[in-house]
Amino acid sequence: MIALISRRFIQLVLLLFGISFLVFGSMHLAPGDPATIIGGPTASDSDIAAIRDSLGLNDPFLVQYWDYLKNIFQGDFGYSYQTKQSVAEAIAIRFPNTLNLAIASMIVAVVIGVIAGIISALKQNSWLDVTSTVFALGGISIPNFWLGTILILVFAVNLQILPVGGLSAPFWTVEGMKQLILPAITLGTGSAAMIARMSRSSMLEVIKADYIRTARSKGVKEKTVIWIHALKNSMIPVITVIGLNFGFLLGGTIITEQVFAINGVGRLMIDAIAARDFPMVQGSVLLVATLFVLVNLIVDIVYVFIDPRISYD
Amino acid sequence: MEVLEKKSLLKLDGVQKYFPIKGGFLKRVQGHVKAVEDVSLDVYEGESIGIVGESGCGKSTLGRTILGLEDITNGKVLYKDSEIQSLSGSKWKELTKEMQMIFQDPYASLNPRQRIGNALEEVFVMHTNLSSSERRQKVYDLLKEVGLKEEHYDRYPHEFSGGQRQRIGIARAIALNPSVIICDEAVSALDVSVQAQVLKLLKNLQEKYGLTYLFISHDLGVVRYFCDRVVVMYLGNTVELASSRDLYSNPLHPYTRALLSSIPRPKVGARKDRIRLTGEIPNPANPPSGCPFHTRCPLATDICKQAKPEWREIEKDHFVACHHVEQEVVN
Amino acid sequence: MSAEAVLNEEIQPETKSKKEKFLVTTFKRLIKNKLAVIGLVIIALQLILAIAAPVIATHDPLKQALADSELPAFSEGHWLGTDNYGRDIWSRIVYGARISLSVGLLAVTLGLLGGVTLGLISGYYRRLDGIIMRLVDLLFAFPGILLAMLIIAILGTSLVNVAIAISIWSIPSCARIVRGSVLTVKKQEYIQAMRSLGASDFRIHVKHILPNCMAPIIVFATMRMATAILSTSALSFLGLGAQPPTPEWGAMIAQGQNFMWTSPHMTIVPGIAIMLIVFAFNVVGDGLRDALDPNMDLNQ
Amino acid sequence: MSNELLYVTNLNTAFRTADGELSAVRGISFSVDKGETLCIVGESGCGKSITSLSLMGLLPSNGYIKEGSIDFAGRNLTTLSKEELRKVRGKDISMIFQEPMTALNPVLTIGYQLREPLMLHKKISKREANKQGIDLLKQVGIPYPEKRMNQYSHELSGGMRQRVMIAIALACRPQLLIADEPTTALDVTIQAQILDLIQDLKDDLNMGVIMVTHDMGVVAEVADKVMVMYAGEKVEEGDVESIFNSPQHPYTQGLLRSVPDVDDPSFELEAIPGSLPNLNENITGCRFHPRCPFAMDCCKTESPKEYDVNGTHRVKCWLQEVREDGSAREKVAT
Amino acid sequence: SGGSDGGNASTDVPQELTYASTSDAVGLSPIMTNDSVSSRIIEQVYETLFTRNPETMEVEPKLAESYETPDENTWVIKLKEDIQFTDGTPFNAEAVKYTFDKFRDPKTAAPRASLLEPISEVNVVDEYTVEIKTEKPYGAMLAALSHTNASIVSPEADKAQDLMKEPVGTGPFKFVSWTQGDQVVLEKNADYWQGEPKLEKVTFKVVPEVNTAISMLQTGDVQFIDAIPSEQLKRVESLKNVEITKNEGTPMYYMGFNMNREPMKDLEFRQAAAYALDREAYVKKLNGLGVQGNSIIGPKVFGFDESANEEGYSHDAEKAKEMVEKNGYGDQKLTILTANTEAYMMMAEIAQSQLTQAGFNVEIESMEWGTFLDTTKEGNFDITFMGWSNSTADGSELLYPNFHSDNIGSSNRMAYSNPEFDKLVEESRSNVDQEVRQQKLDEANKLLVEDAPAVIMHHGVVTAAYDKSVKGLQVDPTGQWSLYNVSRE
Ligand SMILES: Nc1ncnc2c1ncn2[C@@H]1O[C@H](COP(=O)(O)OP(=O)(O)OP(=O)(O)O)[C@@H](O)[C@H]1O
Ligand SMILES: Nc1ncnc2c1ncn2[C@@H]1O[C@H](COP(=O)(O)OP(=O)(O)OP(=O)(O)O)[C@@H](O)[C@H]1O
Ligand SMILES: [Mg+2]
Ligand SMILES: [Mg+2]
Repeated sequence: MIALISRRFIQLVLLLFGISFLVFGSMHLAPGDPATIIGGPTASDSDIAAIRDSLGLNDPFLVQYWDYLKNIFQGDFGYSYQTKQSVAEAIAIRFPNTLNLAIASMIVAVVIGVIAGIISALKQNSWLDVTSTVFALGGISIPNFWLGTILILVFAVNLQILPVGGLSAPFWTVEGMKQLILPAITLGTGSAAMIARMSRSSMLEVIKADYIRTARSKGVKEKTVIWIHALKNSMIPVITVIGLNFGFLLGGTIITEQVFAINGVGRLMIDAIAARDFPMVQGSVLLVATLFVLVNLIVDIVYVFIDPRISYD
Repeated sequence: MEVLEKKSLLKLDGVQKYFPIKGGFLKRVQGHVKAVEDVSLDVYEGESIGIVGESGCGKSTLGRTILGLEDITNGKVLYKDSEIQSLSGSKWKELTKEMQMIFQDPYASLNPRQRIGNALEEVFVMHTNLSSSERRQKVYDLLKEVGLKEEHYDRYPHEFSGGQRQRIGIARAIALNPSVIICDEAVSALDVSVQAQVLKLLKNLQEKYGLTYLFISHDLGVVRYFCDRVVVMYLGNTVELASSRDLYSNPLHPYTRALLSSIPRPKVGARKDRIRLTGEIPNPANPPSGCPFHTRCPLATDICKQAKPEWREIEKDHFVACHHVEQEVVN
Repeated sequence: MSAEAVLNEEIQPETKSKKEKFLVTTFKRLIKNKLAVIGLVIIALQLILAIAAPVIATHDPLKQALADSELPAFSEGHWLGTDNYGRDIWSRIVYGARISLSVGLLAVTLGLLGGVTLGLISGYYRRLDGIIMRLVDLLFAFPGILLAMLIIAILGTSLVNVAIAISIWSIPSCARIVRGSVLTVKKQEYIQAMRSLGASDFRIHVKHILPNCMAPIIVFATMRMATAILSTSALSFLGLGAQPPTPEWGAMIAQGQNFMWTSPHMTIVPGIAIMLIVFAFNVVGDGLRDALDPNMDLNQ
Repeated sequence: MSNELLYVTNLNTAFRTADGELSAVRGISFSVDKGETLCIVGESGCGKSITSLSLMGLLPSNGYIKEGSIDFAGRNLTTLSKEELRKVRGKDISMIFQEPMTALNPVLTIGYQLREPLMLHKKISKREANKQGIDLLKQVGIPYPEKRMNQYSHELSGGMRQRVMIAIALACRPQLLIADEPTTALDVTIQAQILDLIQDLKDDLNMGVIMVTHDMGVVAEVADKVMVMYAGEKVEEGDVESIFNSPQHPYTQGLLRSVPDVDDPSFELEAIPGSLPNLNENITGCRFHPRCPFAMDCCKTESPKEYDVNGTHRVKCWLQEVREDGSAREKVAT
Repeated sequence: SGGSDGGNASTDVPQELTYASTSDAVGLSPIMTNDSVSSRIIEQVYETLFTRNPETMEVEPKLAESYETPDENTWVIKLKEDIQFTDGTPFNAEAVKYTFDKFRDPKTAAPRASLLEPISEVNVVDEYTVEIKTEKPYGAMLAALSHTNASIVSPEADKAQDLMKEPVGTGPFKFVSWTQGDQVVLEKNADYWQGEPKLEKVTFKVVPEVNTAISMLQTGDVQFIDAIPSEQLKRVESLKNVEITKNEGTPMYYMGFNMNREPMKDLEFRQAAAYALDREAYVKKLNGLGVQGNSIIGPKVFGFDESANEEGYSHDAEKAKEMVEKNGYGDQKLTILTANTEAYMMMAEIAQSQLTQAGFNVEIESMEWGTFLDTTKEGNFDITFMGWSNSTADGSELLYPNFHSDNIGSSNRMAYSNPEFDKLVEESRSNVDQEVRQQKLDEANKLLVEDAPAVIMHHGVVTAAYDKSVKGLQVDPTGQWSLYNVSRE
């Protein structure tokens, strides 16, 4: 296990190199020039030239990349082309919000998803199953924008029991929780849908197994049969999906952040890409990549605890 | 059935297989189960060699290790003078054509989503160029040979009884006429009549093709009937090896004796007094020093606790690892 | 020569009949599932819509009528209403089915091909696992829009490229889901048994591991349809793929979002279309999963 | 109060399959008394396991009891609700399954699976259950049970798994134990130990045992009564001496002849020719007749009646009739 | 004065105001930014030398006291005395020179550097007098100096800190805090030279989604939003607690032709396209948030003359069809390149449909903003849509960058080149006599309308929606507003 973890960290470093290079390269390859965007349509040629120069964009590509790497080794993730803010600081401001939101919506997703999935599986093809299927599909086919706006309309505007948006209070306060509820539901439904469908299907895979019969032969309550004997065996794909979704959420979710005016990483990244704000894009991509590797590491470790037959060495 | 020219087909040289024990929060390796400690053995072409021993003494692990399904910890397995563990790709495929295994757990060794007809046919798909109708015919023949029917072709493994599944495993192993078959409890789930039928089949194949069997079994009656030689294992070690005639009439190792005395006889009231093994059952993760059997041996003395007995040829072709054999023989 | 030919002739019907038999029994099992039948019917209907669009549509889907814009559903002449440019929504839905269905299917198929392959390899070969999974992490972390922009820059804008872009987004998820299942399945005894029978790795993967990982793959693929159709709109907004005024469901929803307050039907109608198709694929997927699961008793 | 524990009448179990309905068990009746061991023997695939599973109410999803009643301690198990049946299982009736690898949960520790019935039915604490679990493992002869409690089934040898299954089944000291080939993977010393253990429990608790086995040695050692099954039907039943000493049905006779003899090195195996018919095969008359060396015309057309050999020994074979009047011997086919 | 009347009534309402914008400010330095959100905040914190009266559209002095132009290339500006920046630095000629020099320094790379580009030198004459020299006469000087980007910054503060993060100006409000991506908080400048403002605290909140901002306006989380999209207008109008202002504004939106490509080079093509466009129908779709007209220079922009609307080519479907048929314009497939923002997409969709009806063969190609800027700059388009906010409200500042041949390859995306027109624009820029400038601009405007390298889609209407408790808010035609006179009741 320790070997696994240390191996992962080495891989992570390599990955970060690789991805920073790729992102750097593709930002240069993609159309659009940061200077033109900063200058806007009003800017004259000389304005833009001056901006380009001040951003160091006239250096050859590899020189720029090398400079970037050098700075990173000194712990300096650069400064935004546009706002001149420190990238590290900009991310530090937003990441806690994203993390809050990701955790809250994952809780929503896992609780709803797993329960709905299991009920579906147990009552396969019953009206309960069909209902939960329809809800799950609704969850994945309704765009977050729509759902979020409707939720705001109902709970914030009409009933006035929850705030419209923002995420200013820490999540452990009542205010913070109130602020999180709607966005968490909005975001959670998609994941919940996937988790529900996944749980249902893997539950159906294992429920016919011989060891389930053994459990029943012991007189174990049906609930225990499901929640312990079957669930653990069916968890691998579900855990994978949970990990995946959590990873995605940690990377920031543009639409929900926008609808609920949450100051998160997703918006930061999208704005940065729109503005061709290379250092900012780089910074956020590196963050997201690191998070992904960490989440996947955790998922891989969880696998071992779920299924003792799995080993990585 | 004297073997005139003994040609060693399969040679086990100090085979050892340890499994790591993981535990604790980080699942760190905390020790090793010494499933197979030290097994050296020559298997001659065309013979059936029985492997018997206490449950958990490493028989299946030995079988799987021979076939390369487990990484070997130490030692070598030579098949026709080439080391199995280092085979790769096409060589490996060649080998599997010649060496097959019947798994102890037939249910687990069948793909639950494959009809058994397809499972059997697949063997021919992989190793022969038979046309599909020929293959199908072969499968029907195989099914018949192990006492199943053509109608079973389209069924899935879960639709069979335990014994039927075991026969599917046997059919799959003999499909290609291999030279060596490792039978791990191959007939344990069969009723005596079908068992007799299957054993006869195996014997016939042996006579026809000079097959070699490694026959792991707990049924000492079957072993006696089926095998030319028998190895007795205890806690990952071989403790006695002899021709079945010798072994059954003149068991030397105290464990072998205990074993033979415990065979239930199929006669009502025929129950003999058996040798009851008392004392501590040793832990394969931490085997006792000296003779592995000393904790339960009725003859154990101090020397047994200290020195591991040598593997000695006491009589011709009768090997045993025990400090007290001579003394016994003399008595 | 002739003998061979005869032989071949004999073989072919056999093989065919075997495959056919498998398909037929699977299909028979499938249509025992009422929901799956409903799903099949929905898919068939949508396909008919897509193919016969010119016949079924009541209006030119591109024809604007600014004066008649934002008519609600069940208006005269426009039973599903009109959009903000006065275009007939029913006709747009009908024509939109073509693009949305084909992009959705193509994207999911491509994504599955990539994802399943990577997942299988990575799950089975310990040595490649690290590399492939980090590659997958890289794909995950790589911003989607940037990718789309690159695709436009390098490959240009076409519907196939939309499908490619979307499929690249599905590859990492798919790969991880498959890998997770492979990790469990490969430790099963029957996989070892296949190895001992001399099965090639390819055979083990495709015939033995894959069928036993099918359940999560089916779920993933059928759910992904929704995401794929919805994300088409984001891409056409970037200039990749179907451009306005071409009707396409995802874009219709995106456009309607600005009119949620005044003309909610502009989003609800295409939303329902997507939901129906995703529902259909899901229940058919469920049915297929059951039909492929020999352990499943369909008669009870 | 009667001594009767289990009374099965006319049990019919069938499967739904692609080829239609298949009858696996056809009208079997038998009984088990307290403190009695019934051994079921019969050809592989003849329906022994399905009979056992029917008793437990744990048939595969496509199997169902078509007919018959199962009276256990005064209750008809076939009419109990799921919840009531659950309460009986594990506590009053428990079962050792035939294939221990697939019957044990691969992702739960041995300890968990063993503690579970103890905590559930005996309402004891986890720690206590752990202690008793270790004791149980010791009783079934597993070395270092403390360690094994934390292991998973794939880390055990075949015989160990089987012993774990046995320990689980015995955990709650059931009134009725159904053991489906419980000792196939065990070496004889441990087998003897296990059989002794079951014998002791039987004596202590007056437990009834149904044991499915192929090992005639085991039958001879433990059985009070033996039931011989063939192709889903009961063909012969009787006390153990009577069956071993004077088997009546040609199938039983064939079976006993096939047992390899350890004590006789020159022994040659003799198998019953032919094979078990398919479940859906429509055989008129006696289901054994195609393989029976003594088959007569009536065997082909009419199902044999059940004949009483002596008070406890019953057999279903037309030969009985022949024997009774002693005249038709010549009719015996070759 | 005005504020003190409301003083009594407003006791229970906190004098605080929250404004929502859809994006965050890029920064809070007038020198380093060029976006509207930043300028909204900068407008409250800093001040310019001159300002344009929102009603009369006349330029009036603000921090300046008066000015004179001794010669065409020299502007001598007298400054108001006794004004201090909020950090205590005195406002004087030094500060003005510092600001402008910094602004013009290529090393600074100010995004709006072109604004003061004609200036060659800034000299301190005395404590309160600066002299600005230009190479060529610069007619739009006062308009440029009233642009938010020409606000005067505190030199001390600029040296000590990053004005992008912590702005210091002379304005009615001073900076309190900025949470990036979330909000900027200002408080009143109690020492403001015109007397302290009524609002105690102002928050500029980022609410990226207009729908959400409107919901917040409805619930009272936000009191003020502006630039309402036309699709949302109905909803805002339905809110009971909300007041809406709509004023004709300076922004203009046009369809531009690539003058380097066939057949757009062809005047007849452009005429046909203009005839094909039913701009009346289009403007109606804007729900009153647009003004129709043919004049390129809008009614609120210096240089506009009503008569220009009479020129040009109004909707005439028949004529368009005829011309298309005659010239075979439908044979060639052309693309309408558009940025993927709502407003432009709408223009593109409607225009595409109308052009198609007239027989043109046009397709839409949408692009993300950054790519769009690049692509149009490189001239890779046939027809496109663009807009100009005219924040100086001066016609020269519209015609020169967008249509003058000097700017081909940058802001003159259509590559329009007409020497006669160039000359008129140059004259309008280089003349300091406003009468003459008006004259020249009108001529240039009409010429442009005739030549139709661009067809006006609509002139903007600036909007604001605010809670009924908000009083005294006035929105400039440029879309700017000052909160100085605003109070809550
Ligand atoms: N799920 C099923 N569907 C259809 N047929 C089945 C199913 N399970 C078992 N069978 C059939 O039922 C018959 C009886 O099976 P059962 O398991 O009771 O045999 P058994 O007597 O226990 O045999 P063995 O000694 O080999 O275990 C067999 O012929 C088997 O093929
Ligand atoms: N994967 C594994 N991990 C850890 N320990 C294992 C593993 N496989 C086997 N063992 C241990 O190795 C020892 C030998 O097991 P093996 O299966 O070879 O026994 P066996 O002789 O075949 O017994 P049986 O007759 O009961 O089948 C046992 O102690 C078992 O617990
Ligand atoms: Mg074994
Ligand atoms: Mg059985």
